[in-house]
Amino acid sequence: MLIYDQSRPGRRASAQAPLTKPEISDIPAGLRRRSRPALPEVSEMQAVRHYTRLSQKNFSIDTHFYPLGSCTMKYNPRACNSLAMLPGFLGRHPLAPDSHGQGLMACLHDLQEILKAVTGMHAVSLAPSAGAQGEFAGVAMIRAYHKARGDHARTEILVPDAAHGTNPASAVMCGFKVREIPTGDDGDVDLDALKAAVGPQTAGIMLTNPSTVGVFDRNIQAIARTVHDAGGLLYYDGANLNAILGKVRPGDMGFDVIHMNLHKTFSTPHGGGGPGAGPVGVSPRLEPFLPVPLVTFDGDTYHWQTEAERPESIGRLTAFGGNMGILLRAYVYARMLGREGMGRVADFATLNANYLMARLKEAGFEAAYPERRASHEFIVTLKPESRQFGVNAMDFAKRLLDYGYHAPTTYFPLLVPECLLIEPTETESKEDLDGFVEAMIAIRREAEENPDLVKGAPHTMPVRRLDDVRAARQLDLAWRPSASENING
Amino acid sequence: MLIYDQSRPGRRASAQAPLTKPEISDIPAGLRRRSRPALPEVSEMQAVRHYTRLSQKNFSIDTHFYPLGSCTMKYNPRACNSLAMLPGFLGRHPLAPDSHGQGLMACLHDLQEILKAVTGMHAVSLAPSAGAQGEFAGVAMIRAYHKARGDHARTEILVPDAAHGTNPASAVMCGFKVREIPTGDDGDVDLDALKAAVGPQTAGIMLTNPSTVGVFDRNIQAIARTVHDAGGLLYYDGANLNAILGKVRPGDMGFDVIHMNLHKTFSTPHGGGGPGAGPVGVSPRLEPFLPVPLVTFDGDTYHWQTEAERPESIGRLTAFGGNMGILLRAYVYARMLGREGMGRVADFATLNANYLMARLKEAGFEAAYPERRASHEFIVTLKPESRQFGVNAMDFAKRLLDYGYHAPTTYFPLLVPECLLIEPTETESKEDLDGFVEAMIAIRREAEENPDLVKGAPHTMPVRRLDDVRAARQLDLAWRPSASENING
Amino acid sequence: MPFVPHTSEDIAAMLQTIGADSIAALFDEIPAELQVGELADIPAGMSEMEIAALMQSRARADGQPICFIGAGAYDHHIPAAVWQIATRGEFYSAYTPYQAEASQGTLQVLYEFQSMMSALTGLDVSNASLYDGASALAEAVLMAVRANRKNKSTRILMPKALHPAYRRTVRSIVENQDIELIEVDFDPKSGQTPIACVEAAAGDADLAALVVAQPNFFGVLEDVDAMTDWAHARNALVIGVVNPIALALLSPPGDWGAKGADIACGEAQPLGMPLSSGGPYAGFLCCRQEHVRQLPGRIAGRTLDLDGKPGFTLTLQAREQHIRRAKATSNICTNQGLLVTAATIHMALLGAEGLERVAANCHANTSTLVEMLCAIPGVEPVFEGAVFHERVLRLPAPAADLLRALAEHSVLGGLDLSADYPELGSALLVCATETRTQDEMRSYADALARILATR
Amino acid sequence: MPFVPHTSEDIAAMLQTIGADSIAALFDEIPAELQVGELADIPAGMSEMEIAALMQSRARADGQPICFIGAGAYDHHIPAAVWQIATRGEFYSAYTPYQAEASQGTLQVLYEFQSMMSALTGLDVSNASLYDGASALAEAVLMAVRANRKNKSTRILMPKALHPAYRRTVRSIVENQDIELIEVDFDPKSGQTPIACVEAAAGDADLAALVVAQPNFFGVLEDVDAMTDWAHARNALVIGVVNPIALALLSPPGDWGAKGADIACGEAQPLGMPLSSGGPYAGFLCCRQEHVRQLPGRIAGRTLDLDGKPGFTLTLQAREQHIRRAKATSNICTNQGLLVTAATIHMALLGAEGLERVAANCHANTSTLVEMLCAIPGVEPVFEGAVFHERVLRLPAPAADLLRALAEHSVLGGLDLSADYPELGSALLVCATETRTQDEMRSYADALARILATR
Repeated sequence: MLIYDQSRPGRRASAQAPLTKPEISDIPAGLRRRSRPALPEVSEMQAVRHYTRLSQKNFSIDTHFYPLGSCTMKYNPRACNSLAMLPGFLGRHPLAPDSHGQGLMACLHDLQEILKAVTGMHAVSLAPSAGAQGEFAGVAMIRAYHKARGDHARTEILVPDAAHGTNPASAVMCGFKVREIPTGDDGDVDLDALKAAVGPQTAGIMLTNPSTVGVFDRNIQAIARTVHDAGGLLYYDGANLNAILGKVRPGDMGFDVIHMNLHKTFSTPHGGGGPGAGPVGVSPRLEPFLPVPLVTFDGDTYHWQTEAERPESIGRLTAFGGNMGILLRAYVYARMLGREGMGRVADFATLNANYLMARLKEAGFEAAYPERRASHEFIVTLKPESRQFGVNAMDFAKRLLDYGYHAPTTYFPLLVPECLLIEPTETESKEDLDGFVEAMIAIRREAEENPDLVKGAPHTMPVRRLDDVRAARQLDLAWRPSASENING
Repeated sequence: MLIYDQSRPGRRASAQAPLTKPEISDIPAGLRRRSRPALPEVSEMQAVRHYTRLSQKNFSIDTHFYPLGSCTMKYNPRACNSLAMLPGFLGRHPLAPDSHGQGLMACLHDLQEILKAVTGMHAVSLAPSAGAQGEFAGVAMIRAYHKARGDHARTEILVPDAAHGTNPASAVMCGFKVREIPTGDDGDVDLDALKAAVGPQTAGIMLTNPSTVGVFDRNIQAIARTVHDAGGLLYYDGANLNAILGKVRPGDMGFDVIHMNLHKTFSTPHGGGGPGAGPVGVSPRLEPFLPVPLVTFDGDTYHWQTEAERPESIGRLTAFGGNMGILLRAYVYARMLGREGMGRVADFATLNANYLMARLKEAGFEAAYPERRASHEFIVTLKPESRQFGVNAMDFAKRLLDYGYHAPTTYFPLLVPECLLIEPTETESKEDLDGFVEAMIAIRREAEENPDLVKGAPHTMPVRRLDDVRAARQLDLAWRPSASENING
Repeated sequence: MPFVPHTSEDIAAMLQTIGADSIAALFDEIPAELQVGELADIPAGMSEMEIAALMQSRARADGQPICFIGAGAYDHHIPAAVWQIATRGEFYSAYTPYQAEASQGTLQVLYEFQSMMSALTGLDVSNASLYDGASALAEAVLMAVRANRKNKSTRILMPKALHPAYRRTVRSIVENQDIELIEVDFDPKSGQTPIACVEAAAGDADLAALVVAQPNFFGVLEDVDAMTDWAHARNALVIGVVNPIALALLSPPGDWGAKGADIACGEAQPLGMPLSSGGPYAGFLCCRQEHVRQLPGRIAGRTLDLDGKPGFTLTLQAREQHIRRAKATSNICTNQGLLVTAATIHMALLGAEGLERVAANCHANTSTLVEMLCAIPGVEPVFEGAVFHERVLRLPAPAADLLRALAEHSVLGGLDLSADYPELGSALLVCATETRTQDEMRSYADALARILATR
Repeated sequence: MPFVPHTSEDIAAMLQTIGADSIAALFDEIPAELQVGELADIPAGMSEMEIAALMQSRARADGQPICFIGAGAYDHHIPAAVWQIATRGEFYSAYTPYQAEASQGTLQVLYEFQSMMSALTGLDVSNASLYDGASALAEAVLMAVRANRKNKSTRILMPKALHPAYRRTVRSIVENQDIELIEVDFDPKSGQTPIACVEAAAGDADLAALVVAQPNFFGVLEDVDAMTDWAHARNALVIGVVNPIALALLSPPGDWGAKGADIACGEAQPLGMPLSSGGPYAGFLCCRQEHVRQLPGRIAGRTLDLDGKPGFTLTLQAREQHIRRAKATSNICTNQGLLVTAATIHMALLGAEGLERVAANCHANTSTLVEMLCAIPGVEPVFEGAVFHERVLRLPAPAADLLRALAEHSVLGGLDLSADYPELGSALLVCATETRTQDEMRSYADALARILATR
């Protein structure tokens, strides 16, 4: 039932609006709205009940295990939420003077310092609103760097075939062409192919390490040398930073620019699809180009630097400079972890992944890179099950929902057929991992004995499998008074 | 699964406790604990996930319609929660000086004034923590009044047979004997029986008006005269105050003392069984006996009066004088209603009840008092259905759960067989009432066609009908390391 | 119309179904002369925005002074998760779990709470809460009178070193039932309640119960073993009044003396409830299995459903007012369900190790504070006994004056005992919980030193 | 170990299953010389209690001044229900709803949001959010270039009376894709962007789109009908930049001119998002049906399940980076789901009538404030055009100085325009939302009068 279905003309949550409605006489009639927008008219309780009940239809970290590869769905500490929502922080206008923001800026400056230290980068800007915007900023800085040097020939960004889709998309948004580099059979980037691809047209390479195939690229130093020698820069996609937090630093690996997904590694909530935060860190040569604003500290006062003070900056990415509330959450989390906690994140994320891989292998599932250590995630390919029982990775994924587990990432990376990319994170217990293995074994047994049960899954969710083709062909993207009758059950 | 089932020795939510544990050398070993208490050892995420998932097993106002007679399960505005939990209120120590509590006390004093105005009483104390404690306080004041006058013969409290169980229980806690007065066939108190019962032994009468049979006692003025003439006092049980808020005042009806259930009429949350608040209001002659503390205002400063300043007070009922956080919620609610909103509560609570009664009668259900106006609630007796189909009121109640409706109050009041006491409250919409009627009709059809379906209900809850006899005979009231194995599935 | 969903069409249709002309007609059974018009003394309605502004300014006015008062309510850290979960609509706006099948969440929480309280107190069973610690003691007293099968006495020994507000509350609640409360003096040197004083107060008559507070109001630790054994020897039951945080360190009532206390009660506020000017808090009440049918208040039990699956339900309801009416163990009905939910989540998050750390840090902080304060000339401990996380200090000037001066520095320096215990002179009860920092304690001591120096 | 549940038994058992000696061994594929030791520059871990104390003191330090700044972020009342529900774990900690069957809550919220935004803007379809209003405009610009089928121009007309931060953001995001941003001047008298200025800027070459801000940065209302018709006559698309609260009163982009705007975007912050120093907010982006495949960002659609029951799913994913990679409409991925949840609940609670009241009250308050301020000698409006809920005032002294003096009275008096629009002299953009009281406006005016009088 839609909120619109509970709407009746004249119904209102009347405590929520001002009690009076002044007459407006100074706005010309021609500029006024002629009819009321079709917004729902409901009581406060109806709204509360409707959205409370809708929420119960979701899986979430607070209710379910979520082994989503490359998404780092770990526990979001509740203190991060309440401390970021203190009235002093929530009430501050973005254009308020620095004097009314020293507390906030102290947190942001501290966070910049922590991120520098844990990534080994020289400087950090917190401005990007999410990973993809961080990628955009990073690549834009690479472009600005070459341009500032008068090196206009560098028109190409290298991207491994296992990369997240945002990598090529971000490169294109910065006006680059994308060249794909294949992944070798062992999961590492194909070094020979890379060597053949670099040249004077190479602006840089975008890499995730550990990569999305769930292994740490052992040749990272050779890769860095190859690209740097060709005059290109190295971009680090921080999506998998959770795997190496406090163990090895992108700056030490030779990266010139990185983004971090604070909603992954620093545990800010995914919120059903954001908000995230995608700070960027850079080596000294890229510092002038960092997006604004940046927080500086002169030992006494914090200050927000903007375009005027940073003339070479690639500029601003949002009107007011970032998802402050998310940065505060990440800051609280980082301080609770502290220096010793950072490394433990990687330790236990990696322990959980390797344990889960070992258990699934033991149970007869096929790991994509069985000879490698798992990083914080690993790939299982269900090609054998698909061939034998006609039950594919998506069927397994949907059936897992019935067992109370969110599906792993499915059909990504594209280079492994029928794959599940599994990332348990450090916050899950051994019992939960064991439960997941039991469910996988049970589903394989079902696939063998009753494949239709699995192919028809899920059976216990609020809806059964949805018709995506119909969704895309018979577009129904907004409720309308008339259209509603057709489909609403 | 119990939280204990997730417990493992050494597991901890380590951000929650101090990082260090100082050695204690100045407490003699003989007074120290010898072994650790068996508390669960879980991670923070495990606790969050466990209690979040448990919460989802509940019905609640935020998720379901709850037509629970005499319980006034109406919408609890969310602002009441957040404004009562402002840090300045939450952080105040109960023994902090008045100078650090003027804001709180202003709210409490305002609330006292509002409650006086809406009930027509002369003075109000907010001290009682719930309705039953309000009843205790009220009856204790009646006792104190007679005692202060040297009238020691008054040992009896009159209570109608339809009264809430707390009425006789409270009277007994105050050292009185209880005499029951029958209800007449029309739902009003049997006036002749009352006249016969009063005498020099009568300390007072405890009445709900409208009563728990869902009608307003038309003879209230005659009752008041009868009891007063006999030297007794009138106690008003405010459980049903929602029915008459802003329409008629207990003070005007002749009551000497009343309690109010703020968690009913003033919409503070029921919280799965409290906290409530049960302020008492009195006529002038009972004012000296009010429980402490009371908030006074001299035009400049608010002040908490305690025993020292109120020597005739019946005293204090809790260590620190009341459920302040609940009083603040009720205050916020009362201010949002305002003078015009109070009467609307009764208007629409009554409209909803009469509409629902009319619809159910129309559908062939038997109202207990079909010739009377419903107050904010009414009784349906399922005696016909029980006789015809062998499906009783409890079966209907349980089957309603499957239809997404909380059961009405069942088998209360005791004087109507197979009864459902139904109170829709003013915050439910016509559509929800209609849905409830449809469900009742559907269940009666099921009772006719497939009685076992109804008798075996509920079928869609986390558990099916529970064995209460086993619960009382094979007491299992606490998890223990060994006992747990026996029953846990 | 705030919180009313009716449209004018709804109203018309509903009145038609009822067969009434107007809403006013629905009140036609109420004598006309009783009906009221406008409630002139009540202010007009406010929007949420307006009341929010008012409440925020009032809350700000109360400030956030640094608190060194304990005395039965303690400023502990509360994990953010506790209230974020407890205020979820499904807990916050649920009714008492009488319909068990639709209330398994609340019922299981109650069962887990009972399990945890039973573990902390070392007693077999717990109820699912009472209003607060003081009223829980009143119920414990009434319960002891009912439960004592060795005599029919209504005499209860209550130490004077028990919280004065508890003593007053007990008196208010039990005095109409002919219970005799006998005060037991304390030793002015140790602050303890020695057996000699207990015997002096008891005389030779039968006793229903002896109340033992551990720690007592002064923070002082009583010789609970001796008191328990003495009471049992006199056929009196033992009611322990305990602080649940202290129980992480101290011997639980179930272990006192040779046979253990019979009943334990106390204030659950330290388990995740904000100070909140005194409430809502929650009382707990535990006892040996043999007395379970005398326990007042709600009790959740584990049982099986029709399919043999475990589930939870309120049990032993035959003790309660809604079944037993005038013969119930108490009139208690709605009490502190939501607080119990918070306490349960709090204990799950802290665990035994966490509670122990909280207790040890509070105790150490109070020791540090006492040391700092006693370094000021004229300030000294009143009692020499061992304490838990609270201590009484004697001051060289009237406590009330000093507290007033400290409050101007936003320091609440402790509780002035002169009204309740004039015999102690200018005495102050101080407490520094785990939330107090070294800096805060230092600034309290500095401020007091300055104030005393300039007098 | 905060947030890690492993016991030492777990670790040993897990390592054994893996066949590794230690956790460190799991990192043996990482070149030894790259592995780091202690991160000395990061402070030691804190407990929740400690970080809470730190954050509380920092939040308090920022104070709660009375805010008369608007300029793209507005201090509106937010119903308490909005964030109490939005922060429920099931919304707060859920992932992007790629697994539709386990995410019907979030998906239906997105669908309802799209429905509401489509209703407000008068356009056919809406996406499910972008980062903020400014980046939404950048995406709208890129989208317009792709969507304009009448020409292949990359020239975009941008009014100078558009928010300066929006203009800067658009430049940062689109400049690497050879988009030409052409600035259109405003009329110094009216503050509007007249057709004459548009034509002067446009020249004769093809245009991809004209950006129309309603109201513009100065609060001034543009002649949107004329601008829209002009652009369409030149085969340019029209991108409306609108304030959702204003849309409760003003003609929606879908109704502008003869054919309506093609695209509308803006900042959803006024719909239930706290000021929060600038974020997280959410951008919205709506368009006519014909352009739907050029929309960037996530879109939820309603469809049927295997049983023919309605349900919701992300649709048109072929536009997005995770499918189309380098050929996607944008690189956008995670953006502002939780804010959309809040906005949806907010709009459901306010409804059209509520939003209209908010808009009317803001507008009336700003009028009152402007009247009070303009009663001070030397203070006067800069523009004569009609406005919505914001106005530019000329001051008789440098705005920066006056704002600094006002800030000492805890009044944030508005936004100094001198850096961005030096041609306006000492100009201040002021706004008083519905949350500002008469008293607050009075005290602002009194303080300004005093400050000016004593200069």
